[in-house]
Amino acid sequence: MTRADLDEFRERVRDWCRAHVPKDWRREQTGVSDEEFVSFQQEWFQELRRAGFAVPHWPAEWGGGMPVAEQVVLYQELAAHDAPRLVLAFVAIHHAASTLLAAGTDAQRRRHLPAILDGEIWVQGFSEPGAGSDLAALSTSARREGDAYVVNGQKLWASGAAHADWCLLLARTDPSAPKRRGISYFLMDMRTPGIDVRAVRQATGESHFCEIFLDDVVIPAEHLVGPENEGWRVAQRTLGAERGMTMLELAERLGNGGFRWLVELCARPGPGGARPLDDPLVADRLAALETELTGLRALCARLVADEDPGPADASIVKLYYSELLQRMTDFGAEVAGLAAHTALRKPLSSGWESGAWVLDFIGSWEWTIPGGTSEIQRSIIGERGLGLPREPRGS
Amino acid sequence: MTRADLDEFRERVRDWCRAHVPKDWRREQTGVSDEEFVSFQQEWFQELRRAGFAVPHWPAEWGGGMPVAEQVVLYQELAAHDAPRLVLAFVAIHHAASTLLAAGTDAQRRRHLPAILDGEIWVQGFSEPGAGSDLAALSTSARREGDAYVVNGQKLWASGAAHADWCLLLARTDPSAPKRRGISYFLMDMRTPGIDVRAVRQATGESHFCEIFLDDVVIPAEHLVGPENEGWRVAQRTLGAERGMTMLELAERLGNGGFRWLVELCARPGPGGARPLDDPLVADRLAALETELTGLRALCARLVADEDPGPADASIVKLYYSELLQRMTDFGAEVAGLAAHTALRKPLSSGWESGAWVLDFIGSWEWTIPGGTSEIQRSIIGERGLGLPREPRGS
Amino acid sequence: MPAESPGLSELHDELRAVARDLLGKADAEAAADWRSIAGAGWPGLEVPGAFDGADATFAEVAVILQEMGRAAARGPYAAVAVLGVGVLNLLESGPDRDRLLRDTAAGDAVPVAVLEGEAMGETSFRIARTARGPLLHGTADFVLDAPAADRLLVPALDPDGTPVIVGVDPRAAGLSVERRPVLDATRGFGRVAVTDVSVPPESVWRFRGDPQEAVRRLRDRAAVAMACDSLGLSKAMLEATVAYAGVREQFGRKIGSFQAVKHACADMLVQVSVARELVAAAVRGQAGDEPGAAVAASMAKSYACAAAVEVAGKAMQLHGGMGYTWESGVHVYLKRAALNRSLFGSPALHRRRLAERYSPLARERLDAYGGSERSLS
Amino acid sequence: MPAESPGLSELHDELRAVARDLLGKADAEAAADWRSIAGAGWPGLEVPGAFDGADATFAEVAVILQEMGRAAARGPYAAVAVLGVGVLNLLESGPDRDRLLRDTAAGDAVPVAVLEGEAMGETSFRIARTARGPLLHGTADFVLDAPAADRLLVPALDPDGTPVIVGVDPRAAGLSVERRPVLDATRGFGRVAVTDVSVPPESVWRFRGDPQEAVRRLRDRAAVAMACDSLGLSKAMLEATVAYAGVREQFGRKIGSFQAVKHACADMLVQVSVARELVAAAVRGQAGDEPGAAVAASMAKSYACAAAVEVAGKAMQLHGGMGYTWESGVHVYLKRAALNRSLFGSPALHRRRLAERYSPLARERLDAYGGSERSLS
Repeated sequence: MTRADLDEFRERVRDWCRAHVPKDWRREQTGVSDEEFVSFQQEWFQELRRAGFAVPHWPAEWGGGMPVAEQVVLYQELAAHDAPRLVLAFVAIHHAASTLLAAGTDAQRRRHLPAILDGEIWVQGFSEPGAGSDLAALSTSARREGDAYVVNGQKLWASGAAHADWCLLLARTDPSAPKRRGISYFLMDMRTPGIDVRAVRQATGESHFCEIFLDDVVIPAEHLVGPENEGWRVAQRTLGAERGMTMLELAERLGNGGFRWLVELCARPGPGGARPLDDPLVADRLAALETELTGLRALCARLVADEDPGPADASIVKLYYSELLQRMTDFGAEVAGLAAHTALRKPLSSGWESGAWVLDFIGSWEWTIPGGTSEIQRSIIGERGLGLPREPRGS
Repeated sequence: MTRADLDEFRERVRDWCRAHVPKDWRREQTGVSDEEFVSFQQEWFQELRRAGFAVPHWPAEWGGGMPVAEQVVLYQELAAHDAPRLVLAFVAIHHAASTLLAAGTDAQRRRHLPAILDGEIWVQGFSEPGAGSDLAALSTSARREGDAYVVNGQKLWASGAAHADWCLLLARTDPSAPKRRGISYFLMDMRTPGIDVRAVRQATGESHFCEIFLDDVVIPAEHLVGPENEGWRVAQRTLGAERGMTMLELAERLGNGGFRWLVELCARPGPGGARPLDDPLVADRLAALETELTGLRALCARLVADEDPGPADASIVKLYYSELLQRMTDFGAEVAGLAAHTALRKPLSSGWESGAWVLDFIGSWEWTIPGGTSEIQRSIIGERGLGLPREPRGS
Repeated sequence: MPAESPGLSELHDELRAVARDLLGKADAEAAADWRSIAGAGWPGLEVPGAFDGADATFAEVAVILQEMGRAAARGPYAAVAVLGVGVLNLLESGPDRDRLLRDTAAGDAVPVAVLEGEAMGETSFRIARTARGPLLHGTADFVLDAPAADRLLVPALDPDGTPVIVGVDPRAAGLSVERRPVLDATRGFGRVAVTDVSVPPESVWRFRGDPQEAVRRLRDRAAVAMACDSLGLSKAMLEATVAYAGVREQFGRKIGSFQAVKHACADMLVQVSVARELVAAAVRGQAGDEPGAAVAASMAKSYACAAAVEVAGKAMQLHGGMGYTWESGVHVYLKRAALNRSLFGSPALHRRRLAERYSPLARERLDAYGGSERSLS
Repeated sequence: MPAESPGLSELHDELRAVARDLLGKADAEAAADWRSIAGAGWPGLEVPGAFDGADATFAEVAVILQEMGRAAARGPYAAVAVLGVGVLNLLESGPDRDRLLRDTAAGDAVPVAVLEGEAMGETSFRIARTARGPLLHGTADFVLDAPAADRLLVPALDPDGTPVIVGVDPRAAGLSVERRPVLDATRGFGRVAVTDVSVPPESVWRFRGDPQEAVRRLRDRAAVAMACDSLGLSKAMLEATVAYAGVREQFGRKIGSFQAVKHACADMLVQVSVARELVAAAVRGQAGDEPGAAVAASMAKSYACAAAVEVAGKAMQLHGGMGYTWESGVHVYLKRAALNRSLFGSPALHRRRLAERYSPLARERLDAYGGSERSLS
């Protein structure tokens, strides 16, 4: 791909964004009902799909096939034009798809990939009350009975479970095997009897996370992904799908639109009448943040371009993004002052930096805790990235 | 003691300082020989002794007996008047004295305490190449032979050993006992045959730390402190003596004289002609540092006033002082710029903030590493101060 | 020296115990009943004995404020005891003012000072002489607990430009108190807008001393109150985190045995310890009206309120997923800490105040090198 | 996109390997012999082929600079290749300038640009018309490697106020180069003082393009060179620390198995990774003379040079007592890192440059909300 080709593609995406990004969606999506949110997300997904922008990272035969360099441009421009994020489809187009493509059967792929394009919503059922950072300690059980498995247990932190059609489920099929060896990976139809979904209210006041209670839920054996008891290895791919291009998209949003929100905030007169921007302390922090954001975006660009990334590169990006997001939203909250505390709701479908700075700051722990806490990431970086010795095991 | 008494005492110390603190000692003590440094220190010690200010923390019968509140005032005023520090006598008047007072025999006390007042210099022989943070892993051996012990091994980080008359020595008397149970505590005459002292050059270019090689060194049994194999417990007191009033003295120097050096630096025009102080970023950092220094001084004042301090209070003070010293000297180095790099030597007998900011910055690791690294202090604070569980042992 | 006299220390322990008990009983979703608070004597702590108050000092109020922070308590206590009573004590004696002090101590009045929560400049309220008599107008935003007040104490400039306090009924015609809901649901704010409210002479109260100085001292009180609250909430968060880390297991170990957790807790304790000393000094400054009171207030406000955000944030992190739930309540503390940080002067603003002292001092130091005995603090 | 073309990447790997070999052989107490450095072709990398140079770009120089930082190497390479050759390449062609370029590539000349190490303002050198003909005067402090130069390239204003370069022999009458010893013993600095040095017309060289712009670009090159050096030394410190933590045992365990050590190393790797990306972008900016070059230079300089001090400091801490010895050599890196941070613009100064861009952009953003497509970077 030549530079000229890419420039042309960029122009095409810009034109598309100008024509298709809904006007005023931030205002309109603040304080809406769940139903309105879901329908807005579904419409936007179909809009992107018609342009070929919904699943650019999928293989061509399933509706994707966009070169990596073009995907980068696409996400840069979507961020620059402050397009809504695909929040609801996220697990489906990334985690579910990558699992199916890497470890699913042909039948599973044919059943689900087109359905996802049509709007099938997925949820991830991994974490449990006793298995957070130590995910392999999960205890939800799946007992084989004839052609099916009977599942019992409880899942936590299942984002969007209330709207989900299907669930990526990890459950223990061999209780006697070592922790990581007895786990299997299932596709679970959320309409199966025995599933009870309860919303958990989060620190931000939102409730997109849910608990899933599983009481003798029957999953046909054909919904097993990969071999029985090999679920941990399959899950490693699913967890990996959170990185790479999705991190690039988030970094572009934080560094492009998000940083511009911040500069805009600083250019508005504060309660005393002075613009924060004219305060050298604020200007210095902005410059430091812009520098770090530029570093983050470049790290993401390298991660997606690199054919053979280092074993901890994804952890470096995840750790750095989450802590930079936290520092940046904290700074936004400080600069915005008391006014920021009156933003009681943030616009749905926005990025992690919505401009409701205090809420964004609190929401930033949704990045430093789940998906491997920052502490876990540092251990991964030290051990896999630098080859430092593991801790002696306590158990 | 009434407020008025204390105020009167303060006036007395001030008058004394005005009359006795040597003029221009900083300039004159920069780049001097070892001999000049030792003689300057001895003279200053005797000057303080004549005023009753050399060992105010000792019991009255040995020449001290100053109330704690007066000691606080004394160190505040010595710091405010930028008096030279008692660098050379430090181990003698603090570690050696507190060990002898707490665990020594009458004979040992009578032999050494007056001698210390007359200028006997002591060194601490605890650390070893294989026993730094893990001090209890020391391997220097002391074998009983008749009325004496024969010592073999190697000590590290013995500050001032080149000038020392006596050494506080930890050596292993029972190699078969658990780590902390087989250690004994000795007073070792540095003129004994078999002792070889070699200076180790430090990061700052100075060489006040030494290695001590011990080759069949004979220590009479009467120089054992406390029971055989109980040396670890005796040492805990000696280590403890580094805290309390000595930390208060250092905090007063850092927060009073040291901070004024820093403000003075910032009030001088820099290479571009502008005063750093007029830069709001510099002013903000100064205010933050002054705030932290005020907190540190108050923590130290509480530590010495508290009759029953918390089990980690000394560690909190040590950790906070060392890291604040490091941050403050780092900032000094940044503000002073290239000119600070041309200060190749710092004035001897000064505090840890001598005004040679780059050297002071590098020297600050002498606080974050020895006497329990910052990492060790955090573990102590977590375990003893907060009651958090210990790590599983690796060995 | 930070030590308190033993008698005082015991009194404070007792106050603290009562407060912890009373605030612990309150419903987390509602403020403790104002009757019980008044019954405990808290609003009247600084009210002179002549008006049935306790003749105590800010040091005792500070004990309650810390406990309010620790409990993330609701209700207008800080606005009344720190600002309301604070203003009244600075005024010349007079029948209305004296009666209001007495009613406040008894729990029968809830007077709140109309202090802008953020902008630290001059009051915007003015008394204008008009044909209809003297009229008050002006606005103030983010006035702490204005919606809960039954009397508003409005700092205003009288027609001669002298700062005075105007006692106004919140239901007066021309006055509106608009609620300003914030993320921290434990706090109440209002925007007070006054348009041509008539000001009878007996409602205009004059300061005893220098009015400018009085207003400055009021702002210092407000700042120290926030520092007390932030210190209390930091302590609560540290304790909760240590307790959680001592029971929660992952990877076959208590998470508190991991250095990543243990050392983070140690850093929290260091921050809390430093904040404790700075707040203690600031409280002494207020209680004794000492010369360094303003400096101590700015140090305590900037340090303790910034540290509380970090401590509460660390608490959320170390509680893991549990800390991010609404149910755990950690968010309540984080929001309150973030609010305290912005209220009554940001850390940067208070540091700017501190830094204003360096320039002349530095010159003095340069002029008389080596002889300076004055500590900066 | 950060990717390089494969051919270039291989060339860089080769350069790097040669550099590591050559610099590794050098005595730690002395600079690598200038003949071997010239023999490796490094001074002439950016010299045009017409003058026997390699016709390469700053990207290749940057590879050497990083390796110099990694080895904490001595000698005037940065001053010559970055500033000397950098200046010469910005000048109009002429017999003396062309000969000097050729001699530099061959290793026969060591030209150093007289750039003030700290103050980033205008040059203080002036050419005055006098009865004795044109005379040069002025001073510059902390001129990198001035004592090692056999030709000084002095940025000066000619009598018309136009910036020019004057080529001066350091032994000329009226010129002094006073050594400025610094704690970082691997570096050489001089204070260059010029009093009435006569300036023959053939020693006054003019810039090809806008002279102001040329001087600005020279300062950017200097800043990026420091960033490269700091990145290289950060990598060396991280590697040394990881190696040490993997063998040193305390409490019966390799210290690298403790989270306090492991997580600190992880943070170092994150900082090094971010610095690497920012430096790569800044080097591309210089090599391709791209429009965002100045911004990328300030980002790289401010981040990489501040990070290097933290990384080297952490290295000293994690090496424990060993790291504090002279013998371990960690101090060499810490001193070099601290020096790099102050040289050619502090982090704060470069951030101030970056921040100057926000004001107009913010206004544009406010005017045309939602439609902006320009990234700030």
